Amino acid sequence: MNSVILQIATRYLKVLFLSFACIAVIRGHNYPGGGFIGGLLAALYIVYSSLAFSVQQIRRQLKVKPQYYIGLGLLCALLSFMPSLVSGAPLMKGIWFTIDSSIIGKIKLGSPLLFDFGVFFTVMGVTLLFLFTLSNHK
Amino acid sequence: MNDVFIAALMIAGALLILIASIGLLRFKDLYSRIHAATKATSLGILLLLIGVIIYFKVLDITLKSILIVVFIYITSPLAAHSIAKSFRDSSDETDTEK
Amino acid sequence: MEILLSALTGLLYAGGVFLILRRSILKFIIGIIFLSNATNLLVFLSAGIVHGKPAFLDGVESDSGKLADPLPQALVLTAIVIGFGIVIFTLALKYKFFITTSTNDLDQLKNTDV
Amino acid sequence: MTLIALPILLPFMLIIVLVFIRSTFYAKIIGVIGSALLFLVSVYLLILVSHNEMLVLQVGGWEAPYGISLVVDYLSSLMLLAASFIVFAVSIYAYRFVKAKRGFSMFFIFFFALTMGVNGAFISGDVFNLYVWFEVMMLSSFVLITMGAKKEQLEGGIKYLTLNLIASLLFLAGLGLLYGKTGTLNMAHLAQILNNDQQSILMNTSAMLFFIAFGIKTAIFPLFFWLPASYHTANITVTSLFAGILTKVGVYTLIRFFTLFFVQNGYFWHNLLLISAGFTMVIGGMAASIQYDTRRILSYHIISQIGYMIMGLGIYTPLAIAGAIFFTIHNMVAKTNTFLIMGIIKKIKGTFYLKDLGGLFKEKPFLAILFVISAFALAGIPPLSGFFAKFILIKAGIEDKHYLIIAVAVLTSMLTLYSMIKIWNQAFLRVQPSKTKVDERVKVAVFDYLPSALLALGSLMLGILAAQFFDLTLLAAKQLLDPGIYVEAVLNTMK
Amino acid sequence: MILILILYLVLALALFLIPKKLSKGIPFPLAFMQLVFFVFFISQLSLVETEKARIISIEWIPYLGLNLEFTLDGLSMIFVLLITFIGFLVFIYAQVYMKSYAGTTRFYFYLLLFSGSMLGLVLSTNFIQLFIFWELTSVLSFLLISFFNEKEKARKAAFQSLFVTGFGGLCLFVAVLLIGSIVDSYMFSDWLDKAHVIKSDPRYLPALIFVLIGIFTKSAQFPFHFWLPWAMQAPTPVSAYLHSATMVKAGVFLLARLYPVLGGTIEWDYIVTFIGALTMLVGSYLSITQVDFKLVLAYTTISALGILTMLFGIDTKLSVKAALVFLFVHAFYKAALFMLAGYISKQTGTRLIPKLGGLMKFTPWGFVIALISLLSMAGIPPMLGFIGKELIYEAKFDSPWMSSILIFLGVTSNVFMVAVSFLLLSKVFLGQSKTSIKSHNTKYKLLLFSPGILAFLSLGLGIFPDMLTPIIEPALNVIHSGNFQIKLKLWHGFNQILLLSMITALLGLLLFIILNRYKSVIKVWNRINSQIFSISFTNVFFKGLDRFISFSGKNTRLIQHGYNRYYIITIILYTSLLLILQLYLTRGWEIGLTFNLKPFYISGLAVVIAMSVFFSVFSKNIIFTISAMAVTGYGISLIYLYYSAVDLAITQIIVETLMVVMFVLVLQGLPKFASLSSRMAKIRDGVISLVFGTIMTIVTLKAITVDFNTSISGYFVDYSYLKAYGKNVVNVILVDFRALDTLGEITVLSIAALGVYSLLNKRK
Amino acid sequence: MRLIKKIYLIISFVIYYLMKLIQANLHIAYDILSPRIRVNPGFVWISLQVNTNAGILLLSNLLSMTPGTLSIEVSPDKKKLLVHCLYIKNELDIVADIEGMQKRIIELTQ
Amino acid sequence: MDFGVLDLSIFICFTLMLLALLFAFIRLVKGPSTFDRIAAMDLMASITMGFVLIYSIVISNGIYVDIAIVISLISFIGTVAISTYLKQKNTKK
Ligand code: NA
Ligand code: NA
Repeated sequence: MNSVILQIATRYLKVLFLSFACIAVIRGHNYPGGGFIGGLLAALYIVYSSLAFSVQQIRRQLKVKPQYYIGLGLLCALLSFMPSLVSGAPLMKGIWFTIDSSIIGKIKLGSPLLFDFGVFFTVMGVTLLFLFTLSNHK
Repeated sequence: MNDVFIAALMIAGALLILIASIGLLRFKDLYSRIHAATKATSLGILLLLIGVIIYFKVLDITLKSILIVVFIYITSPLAAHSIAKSFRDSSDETDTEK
Repeated sequence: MEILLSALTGLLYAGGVFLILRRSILKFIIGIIFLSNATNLLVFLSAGIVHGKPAFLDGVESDSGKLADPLPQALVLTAIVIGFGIVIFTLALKYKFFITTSTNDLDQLKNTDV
Repeated sequence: MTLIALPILLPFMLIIVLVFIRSTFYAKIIGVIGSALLFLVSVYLLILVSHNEMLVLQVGGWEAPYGISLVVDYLSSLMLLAASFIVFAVSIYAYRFVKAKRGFSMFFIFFFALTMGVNGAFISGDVFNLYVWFEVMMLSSFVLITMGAKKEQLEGGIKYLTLNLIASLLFLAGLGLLYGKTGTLNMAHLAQILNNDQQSILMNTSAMLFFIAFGIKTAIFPLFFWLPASYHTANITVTSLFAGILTKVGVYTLIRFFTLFFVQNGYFWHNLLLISAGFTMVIGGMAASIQYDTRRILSYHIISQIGYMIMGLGIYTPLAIAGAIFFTIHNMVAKTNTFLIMGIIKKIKGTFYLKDLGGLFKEKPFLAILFVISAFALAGIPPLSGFFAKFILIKAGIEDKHYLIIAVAVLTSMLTLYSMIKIWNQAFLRVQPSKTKVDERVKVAVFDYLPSALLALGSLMLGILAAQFFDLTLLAAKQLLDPGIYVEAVLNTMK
Repeated sequence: MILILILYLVLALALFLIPKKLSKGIPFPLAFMQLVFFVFFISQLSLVETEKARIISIEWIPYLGLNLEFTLDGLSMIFVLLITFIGFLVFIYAQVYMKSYAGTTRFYFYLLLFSGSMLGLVLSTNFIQLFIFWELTSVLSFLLISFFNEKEKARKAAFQSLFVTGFGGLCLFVAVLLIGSIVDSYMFSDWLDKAHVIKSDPRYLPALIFVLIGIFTKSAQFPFHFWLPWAMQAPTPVSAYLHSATMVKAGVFLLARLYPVLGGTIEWDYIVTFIGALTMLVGSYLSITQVDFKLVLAYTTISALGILTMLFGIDTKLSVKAALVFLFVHAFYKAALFMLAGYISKQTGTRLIPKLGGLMKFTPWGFVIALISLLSMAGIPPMLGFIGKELIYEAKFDSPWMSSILIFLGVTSNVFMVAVSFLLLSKVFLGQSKTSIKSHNTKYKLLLFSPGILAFLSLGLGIFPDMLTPIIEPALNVIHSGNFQIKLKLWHGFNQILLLSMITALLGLLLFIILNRYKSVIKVWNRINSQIFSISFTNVFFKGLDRFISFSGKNTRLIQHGYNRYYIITIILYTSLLLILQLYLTRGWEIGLTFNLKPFYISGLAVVIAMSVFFSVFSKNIIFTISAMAVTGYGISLIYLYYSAVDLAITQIIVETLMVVMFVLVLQGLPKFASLSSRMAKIRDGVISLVFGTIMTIVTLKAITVDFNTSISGYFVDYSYLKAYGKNVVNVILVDFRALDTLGEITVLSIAALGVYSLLNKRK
Repeated sequence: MRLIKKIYLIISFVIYYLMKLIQANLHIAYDILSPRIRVNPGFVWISLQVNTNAGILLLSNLLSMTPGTLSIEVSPDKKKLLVHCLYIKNELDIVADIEGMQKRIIELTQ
Repeated sequence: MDFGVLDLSIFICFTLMLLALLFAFIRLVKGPSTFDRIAAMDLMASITMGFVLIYSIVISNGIYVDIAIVISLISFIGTVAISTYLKQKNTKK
């Protein structure tokens, strides 16, 4: 778009989008959200910035190739099965453990959360790859 | 009493949104339409959100509502701006199909 | 309400079918999106509809009878995301087709048969 | 029992590894080794099944109707075995092919995604999960079929995609209705509910939607258009893979659905299947007879032969279903091989067109032998595997007094014979037409023959060990015709 | 026995291991092997006489009734002896004959496999097993006919023979399965036990017809005879072996084998006799005007096969006896003549009779062989052929019906045979020599060995016919189950049969003289022939095939026309049709619902969505269409929201937005909407889509109103927090209860993205 | 101390802005609903005194959200802002109005 | 909450919102320029948000506010995207 206003706004939207995306993933198990929504939100931020600047510019700024996000996401999903395999439970059984720290309070962490992060990264990577390749052609 | 207050807020909000859409419909040129659509709507949503905050009276939702206000006041003008700018930049040869 | 929603689903199907029968590339894809929306709606509706009771639990206690069926929601969510991927791929494919052949007319596609 | 998930998880792991690997060389190595592992896994699964009757994994440890069940019975494991055998052979073939073209560096990712989808479809015991695997399979096949992005590939790809997309939408709709009717997605649970159910509109409508969706995937009449429009446009490696596997997944699901839970109202369904089968055979065979592009001949034959498989299901006796399974697996192996051979021929002669081919018998006698084995197997010439397949089916049909369809089947097999002889006479026997320019520099290495030889050996073994193999298919058929076994195994394993 | 069969296979495969240098010497050991087998079987002859049969059974696929069973009884013995003995001679012959060609290893491989298959065929008493061998012989015949694969004619001939015999094979197969379904077994013994059951079953007639089609194609009976003359494209040893002595007799063998099971009915008698007689006549008639030596032989073979068939149709002990004797008669003289034809064409470079003549001077031995064999063919004493003919006449006299017609036809046919024999003799061996033998090659001398032996047998057995009785008697006993004693004599005394023979010979001689003297006669005859038989069967066959293919072509173009839209229309219409059928069958239109619009805002929303669908469909502006699509998506998300699907609604909104963005990205490279369809097309499509939409409406309505009793969802709600520690049940389903779905889903997405990348990525 | 001042500034700004917002909204609402629409649109270039990004964004967005004004473009050197005004009867009034807002924003962001 | 002020007001609210939606839709259909359509689409997104907020009060469930967040966060991206496209398309000419 080549608009200064839009470009300036990216900086502030970044904080909002990414933090909200993370919140969506982490809270997703209990409240609306989850890996998909989080991943899509995160990707939408990049979509927006590439509209404000240009896709090429954003592509250059992004250090990691979108393919690797996809790989990372799939890997996370795969790794989330490992606890169940190691502990001899049926495959993909959610394994949970509780972190009991005095500062934050009780937090339940489990392999499904890792899985959700896998979804997050995959979805993000996928959307980015869509974005970059669909606008690559000119 | 509380209910009446909430009701008033909500009707006001909805009314503003309706007015915005009437503006969008009635105004003669694009800029004016954008003016109408953006502003009144945002205020309308703001009023609705105040109604929501008062209705639920929960911190969680209050925070969320404030977050929405912040979002709207960042994104809504950006949208309006981008339409207007795009229109202006291409107005030498305005896109008038049909 | 059920009749109206069914009719809406049917309309989405009809619109989708009409669009995928067009020769223009983009109309075709929009047709697919409509069909996909229609199907999602069909899946969603056929499980029975409950309004205003989203499947979020407050705590340990559960009241399964009152909440909306979460399973079709999950299914449709999955279907939406899959549909998204497929639509974008279709878009890319048709786009590639356009830049390779520089025609928008799907009827030009009749050389590979017979 | 985690092992059951390996046919899905192994390709998944391979995909992850391949995403991170940039070197085509390593990708190829991983591709071949991975496929070999997959093959070993499916062999092992078959052994396990022959000991335990049925293997069940409740994914995530969630009890049967609630979570997703992965089920491996005889049918599944046979299909898995055949598919992974083909995948293995094609991966070796692709080993050469990926080197040849640099644009195909991601080939193995999609290759394994396809495998993952196919395997998932074979072992899934859950209707929606099956849908997901179908989508995995479909999308990766979209990518594979358009790889290279030549004009005709895009054209074929678009038709392929369009019609398959409609299929998957109908699948989803049918699934929605099924859930709306029964409140469950687990196949065993569905069987339990629907087999006690008097026929209801919703069930029948949903069955109809599934029939059409799978019908499109399976390429039955009049839903097959996508196949002849696209198969011959893709790279021959891809076509071989598709020819062997894709439509057969459709056959698998038809068999699964119409033996496990859509068993009410059998008269209607079986007749519908038989009518479809008849038309599919004849039209496919007729269309094949006019073609001069070898790939098209073979593509139409896929359709024609799908008819036989569907016929087996339509006759619906243990023998007929065993025959359908036998036929399917025989066809997977032989059909893939004929395509691979056409690929080798293309490499040697630079063309797929019969009019420009010739002299191969003299030049490449070994190739000729490989072709004869597969082609004669397809034509049903004894004592090759195709003969037994047809024998079982026709026997079943005659015993159940389906004379009309048997007449059609028999006459159609003449068409198959005609086409195979046509290829044989023109490409192999006659003298190379002088106008064809053959690139003398092209060297065909022994390695190129390896996958084809492997498949030919498979074809031969199916013929030689027909008795043993038939026993397996019969076991599969008996298992299928007694849904109680399946229900029992899936719903009770946790107790 | 099985060992022998396996030996054939192993040896055949082993042929390829023999180094190139030695490959020329292959046939002698093989011929010797055949001889050994012949002797072995001869030694079994006494066993066959005493024990009736020697059976070996092996279980193979019992469920399918497919157990291997090899039986050496009187009937199979005859054929076994023929196969091994003529095989022995053919291999010796081929040693010399094939020397100059390339690919002889392949040739012997086929030939050896053929011998084995043929043996397997005649030894099989399981009919599926028999069919397997039957088809193998067809295939090997195909491979042998197309041995000179670079000649188009050879390929065409091979194809034709395989197509015709393959068709027959399938008919036979169906017949076997039909009978099998009657008696629930494919074993000969079971069929024999239940012969009366089979004959009284309604499936008998179709089974019989199919069996006979199989037999008639294999044994080149009218109207399937046309492949045989074409098959002469094969190397001469093949013609001698397959197409005169053995393979074509497989049909006759099967006729004999099945006679006790299927024979003896009116249907059998009439069909078999009639077709046989017709073939006999047609074959001999057509043979007269042929100019190619081998073709003359081919047509006379057809005639002989017709005789054999007819004899099994006449259905008396005498006729069967005659048939069995004639089997030998024909095998001996015909194989000899074929080999001789090969010898002559080797020596002279031609097989065309008009180009030959006066060969007697060059090959006196050849002449002697030809004389004996042709006399045998003409049925002149003291050749074995005479005995055969006598027996045939006797059988015809003895025929319970139509005997006079049969005799008339038989005499006519034999007159032709006699004339042909004399014609061959005079034109090839007597008179002026037209082509000098290019180089009187002594290396071909050996080619006369095999025909010589056969000619010697024709003569010797004619004089001492009783030597054949130990072979024929058991066979007759198998076919006509019983215990018969037969006597074969050269001299029967003066009776009507001898009279008939003499009339035949005289008429034949007369015909020969006319044809020889007046060249114009044969020309006229040829013209008449070409008028009457202008439709050559081969032409009909290939024309028919072409016709069929062009029909298929039209058909295919009609179905697979290339227009994607019409494919979609077909699929949608088919779906609609089936769904309507389904709704009709289950009275699906009855819906017990009243129309209401509560709550009004969702109704209003639905109306807006409907309108946006409408405009999206009919708009000509891309952006408008896309916005309307987005509005539709947003609207649907509100419906999800209203019906409690929060995560779903969010996802729908985000995806819709992303979709818009992606569209826009691509849009930059795409043209404007073009209005491409005609008005009519739009109306048609509109109707189709409305029909489909209506059906889906009804279906959806049904789905909403039908309620299941219990859903598995209750479990998720109950245990989502207790076991999976999550309050958002939908999310818990996605990442825990049904995580496998999600796994597949992210795979789909990844593949889509990587696919788009590989499709559009420029760097290639 | 500065914090308190900042909070004070923010609150006073919010109140100031809300007042303007409501006032302007009522104005436009009246305009929309009145039978004859009396608008007199036009463009005004404003010179920017705020020089922080945050300030520019805040200004332009707040201007956009206040009825009557809509920021169209910031010059690439971030010195000037193009505003579209619905009621351009008195250009100087509008410019002065915006100047006032700019001052408050500068106070706020420094 | 028994039938009272709130119920009535909600009825009124929804009526107003529906009318707004309808008007926006008319603008979407009428155009005339593509920019008008985008403006209408943008407004419709806001109306959707309004719907959600009112509905959250109707069923007194705070979870629905989350949806409003998402809409407020992303709905403008579509608008920006189309505007960008139009601008590029028109400047290209
Ligand atoms: Na806005
Ligand atoms: Na329902």
